[in-house]
Amino acid sequence: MNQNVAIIGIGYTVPKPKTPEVSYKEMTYLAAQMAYKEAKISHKEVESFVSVAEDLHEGTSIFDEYTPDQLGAVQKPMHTVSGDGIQGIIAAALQIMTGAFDLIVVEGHSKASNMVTPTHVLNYALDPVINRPLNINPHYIAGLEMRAYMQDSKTSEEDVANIVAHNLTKAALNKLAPHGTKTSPKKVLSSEPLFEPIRKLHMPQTSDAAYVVVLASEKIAKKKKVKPVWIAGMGFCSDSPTLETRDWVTSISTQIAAEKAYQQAGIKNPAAEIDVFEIDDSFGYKQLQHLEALKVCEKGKAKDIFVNGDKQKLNLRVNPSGGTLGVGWMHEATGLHKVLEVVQQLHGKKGRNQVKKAKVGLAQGWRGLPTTTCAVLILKNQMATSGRNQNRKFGG
Amino acid sequence: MSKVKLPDPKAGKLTWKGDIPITSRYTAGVAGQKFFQALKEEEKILGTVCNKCEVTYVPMKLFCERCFAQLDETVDVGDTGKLVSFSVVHVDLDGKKVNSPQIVGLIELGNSQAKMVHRLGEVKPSDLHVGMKVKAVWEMPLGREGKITDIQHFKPI
Amino acid sequence: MKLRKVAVVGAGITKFVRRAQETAKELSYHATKMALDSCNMPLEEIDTVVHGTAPDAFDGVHMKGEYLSEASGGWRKPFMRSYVGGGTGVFAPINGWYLVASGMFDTCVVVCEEKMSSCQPHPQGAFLTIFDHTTERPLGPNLLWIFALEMNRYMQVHKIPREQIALVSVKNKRNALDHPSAQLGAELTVEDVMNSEIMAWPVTRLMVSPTSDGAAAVVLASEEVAKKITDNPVWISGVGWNLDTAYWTNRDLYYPEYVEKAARMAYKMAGIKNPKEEINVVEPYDPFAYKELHHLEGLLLADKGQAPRITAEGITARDGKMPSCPSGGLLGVGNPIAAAGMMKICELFWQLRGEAGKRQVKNSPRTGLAQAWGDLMQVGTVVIMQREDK
Amino acid sequence: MTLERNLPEREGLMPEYYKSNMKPSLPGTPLEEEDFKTHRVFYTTDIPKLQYAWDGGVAMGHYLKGLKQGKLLGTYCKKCKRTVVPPRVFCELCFKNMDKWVELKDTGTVNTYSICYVTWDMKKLTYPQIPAVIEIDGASKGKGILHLLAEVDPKQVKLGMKVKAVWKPKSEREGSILDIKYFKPI
Repeated sequence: MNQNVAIIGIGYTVPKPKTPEVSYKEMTYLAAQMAYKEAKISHKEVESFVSVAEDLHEGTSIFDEYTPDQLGAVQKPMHTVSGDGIQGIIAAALQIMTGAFDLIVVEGHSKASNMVTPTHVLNYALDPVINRPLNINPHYIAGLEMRAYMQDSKTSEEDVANIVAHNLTKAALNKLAPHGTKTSPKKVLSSEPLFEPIRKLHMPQTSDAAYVVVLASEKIAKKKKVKPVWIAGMGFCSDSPTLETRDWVTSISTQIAAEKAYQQAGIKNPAAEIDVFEIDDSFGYKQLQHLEALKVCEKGKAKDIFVNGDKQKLNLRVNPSGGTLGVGWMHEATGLHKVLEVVQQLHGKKGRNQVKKAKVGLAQGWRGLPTTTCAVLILKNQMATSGRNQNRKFGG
Repeated sequence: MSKVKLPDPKAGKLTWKGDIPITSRYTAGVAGQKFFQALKEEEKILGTVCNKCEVTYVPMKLFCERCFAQLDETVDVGDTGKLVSFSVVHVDLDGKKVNSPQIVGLIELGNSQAKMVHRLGEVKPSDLHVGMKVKAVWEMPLGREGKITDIQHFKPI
Repeated sequence: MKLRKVAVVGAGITKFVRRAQETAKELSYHATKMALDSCNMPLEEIDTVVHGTAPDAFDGVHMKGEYLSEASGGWRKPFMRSYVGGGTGVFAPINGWYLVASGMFDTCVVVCEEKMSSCQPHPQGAFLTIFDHTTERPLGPNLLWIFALEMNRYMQVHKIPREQIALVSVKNKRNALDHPSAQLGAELTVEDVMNSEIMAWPVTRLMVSPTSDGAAAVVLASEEVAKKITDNPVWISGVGWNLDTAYWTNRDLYYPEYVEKAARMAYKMAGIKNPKEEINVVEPYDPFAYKELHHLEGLLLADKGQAPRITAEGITARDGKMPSCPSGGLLGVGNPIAAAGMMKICELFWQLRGEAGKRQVKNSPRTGLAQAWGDLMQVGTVVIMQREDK
Repeated sequence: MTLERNLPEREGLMPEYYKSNMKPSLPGTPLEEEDFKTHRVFYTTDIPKLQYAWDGGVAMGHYLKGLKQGKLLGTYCKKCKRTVVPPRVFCELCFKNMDKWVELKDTGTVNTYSICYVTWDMKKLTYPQIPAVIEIDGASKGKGILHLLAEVDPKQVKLGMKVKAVWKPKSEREGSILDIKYFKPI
């Protein structure tokens, strides 16, 4: 019953800081039209739908109500995962792997610009008895974590600023990254202090966009005569959600999720075997934390890649898009954009941000503050999978 | 990939405003009841201990998240600790600049390795450092309500 | 195609109460722990955790799946929360089913929790925000509206007297007297139900399930693992779910087509050709009295407009041919939204194993069906469970 | 991943507390309102500030503008031969763009209704509200909107009853569903 699963179409609207011209339904409809066209499918063929959404990001309770129409999913199996988009893709892939489905669509969108009081919403995610009564802007959690990480890994504020500048500058070349701008570590360090050690330029800004991803079994992927990108490995995990008992230094959830994904994909040396990484880089330090958890480099060594460069040219292969800092924070859709970037890389369509001959890519998403949940997806294009049947089997 | 045309793309640009009008009331819970009782009446910070996993939970937790045992062994972890991390916050929940920065600390209590997040006070941001010893400053007994804010803040010793 | 078999091997539940002292985390913990203990399963042997819980506005925590993850056994594990409004309680085990059936995981604990009492001044307040923010919310709608509108349409199309609908409240609340979790078990008459306060005509107070705090959980396992855990696994033999359009004022509410589609999907998977004969015990979703009838019809267990008749004839009584809501349902046991759906899964597990004590149905059931419903009268979720043939 | 593990032999053990006849032992501690009022139990409260400004986009933008002008607008799908309200720019059934805007009448038929004695936050009402689904004339059969009925004895409301919108005066309209005060019988 272990099916191979492919992404056969991906549609999107270009991320923008504000999108008053379209409603969330209209935005999603546009992305769906694009995805179905690329996958050469009709909405009627789709057997199951998954959306990723969170009530209070939308301003609607049980938001799943409003998900089917704009996807053509009326009277179809559909459910909502309150997780990152990559978790949504995993949920769909697992449905296909049961053998009961061949074609599934995943949707995620962000209308972050419609939230008038985003920090109040974020605060409402904290433990109501233990943490919330302190009544302090909850971004302090990132401030605490950044300092704890820097302390443990002997990383300096300059090292983190370097990442932020690096990604924002790269993003300036990416048409899909509205927050890209040429900047320097110096500017980052002289930007307004907000949640020290976090400053204004460390903060991911928000964007609006919609993403629709079409997943298919091997049978359908071959029949449709489209360019599939194969899911080679996947994992998701949550560390303790409590501020009191979570690990403040290491992204344990990324580490566990990646172990599982690597095992499935048969990857032993991620830095060498994976060509392109699109990972979460919120606040700058997250990129370092996540790279180490992904075992791309040793603990405490991530900063060196971006200070001195390295033989493996990882500085060019990690977040060529400009990352979350450049593209924007899009709540549940944040991870879906990373998947889009990896798919475009594997199709060789990334223009000035293209990683040469990219065959294997990794997308990693984090659920954002105050969570400890991460998901990892490893994708391979046709070139990488010519001999794939030996090493690609999920499960037992 | 062709662009799909909508009937009249310039017609919209109208927003509708609204909110989620709820009030939330949270019980402290079964473990929390004992924790806040001790906080309020005895100036004590209590935790629960899982001996199997060697973890102390502060505030008291009913269960061990690792092995799922129900915890009944209580321990007083004391009201002093050391700073594991801290953040200096300059803006409030509305994004407005606060008059004087608020400091939040991640504090390891006593020898328990249990951590707690709370405000830091009576200290200048520039004097803070990781590893600094701190102690709880308690609200006057009559001002206490059985809430986490019965500790006003932690201050350096 | 032959699918990987998935069994329910353990179940746990808390009391359902109007307001619980336990925090949402503590409620989740108790149900999870009980489910694990019931099959003697240490947490370390659980591969993945699914949590089902409906709007965040109830518990009053944004991203409450994340908040509840460690309390459901999700510490450093793959943890997934999914929701389909009121249908969540029966969807969560479907989510667990596909995680295990995919072959990626062998064991899964599925937990559902709701703490509605956190929502003040009344949990109804949260329901205002399930309506469309632009076209409906300004009218100040409440949840009773949609139930009353749907019930009225159902009654009028089929010319069903309210007395026949009241019978469901009588049956379920009586059944609930035997349920250890029950919040509102009672011995009532049709007159009591009819004469209780009218909240939103045609709905009276005793036709409405209460708001509740509570949690329930099950442990799922793949075939190989299940057989090592118990001699008495209950197989998930069919699942189905279906979501209709959000434009609910564009549909005829007299019949839940989406429930029928979900049921057909589940029947097909379970190989059930004649549901009326093959389903021996059923737990349809009954947040309001008429909903049990509405759903029995959608599930094809009664002909359109005939569910009131089979109820009056006693077919759905606990000692009838096809007992319906032997647990006491949401009307009697209580309605902590997602946990109430999960309570139905737990009930089938106990009924099919013959462990339901005083609630045990008399027809020694082989196959059972649990169903939930939700959103804007829009979603149907169905699970069919079957005991091991001996 | 886990198939390699050997699970210990099970004894089919069933803990006493989950047997159905042992009512008192199930976890869950019921409280009364009194326990909060008297502060017998510790609790915290929070009134969160959860505010939004939703983009109406094309369909809602048009619809609300229409309401301000005293019109109810729908959209038409040529392929499905359907006129729907509330309007959307896509047909959710055949999944293509809607073909045109249609100005509907402000009259309609009661599809279903209720007589509700409580508000959304469960406050009692002296005069009940009568919410109804009203099929709008000019839209396809069965296509309605949610609104309120008034100027009618609740006992006289029936399915199939013809009703008409009562609009706010032009100067008071703001592009809102509330620009229609309610519907009343014709």
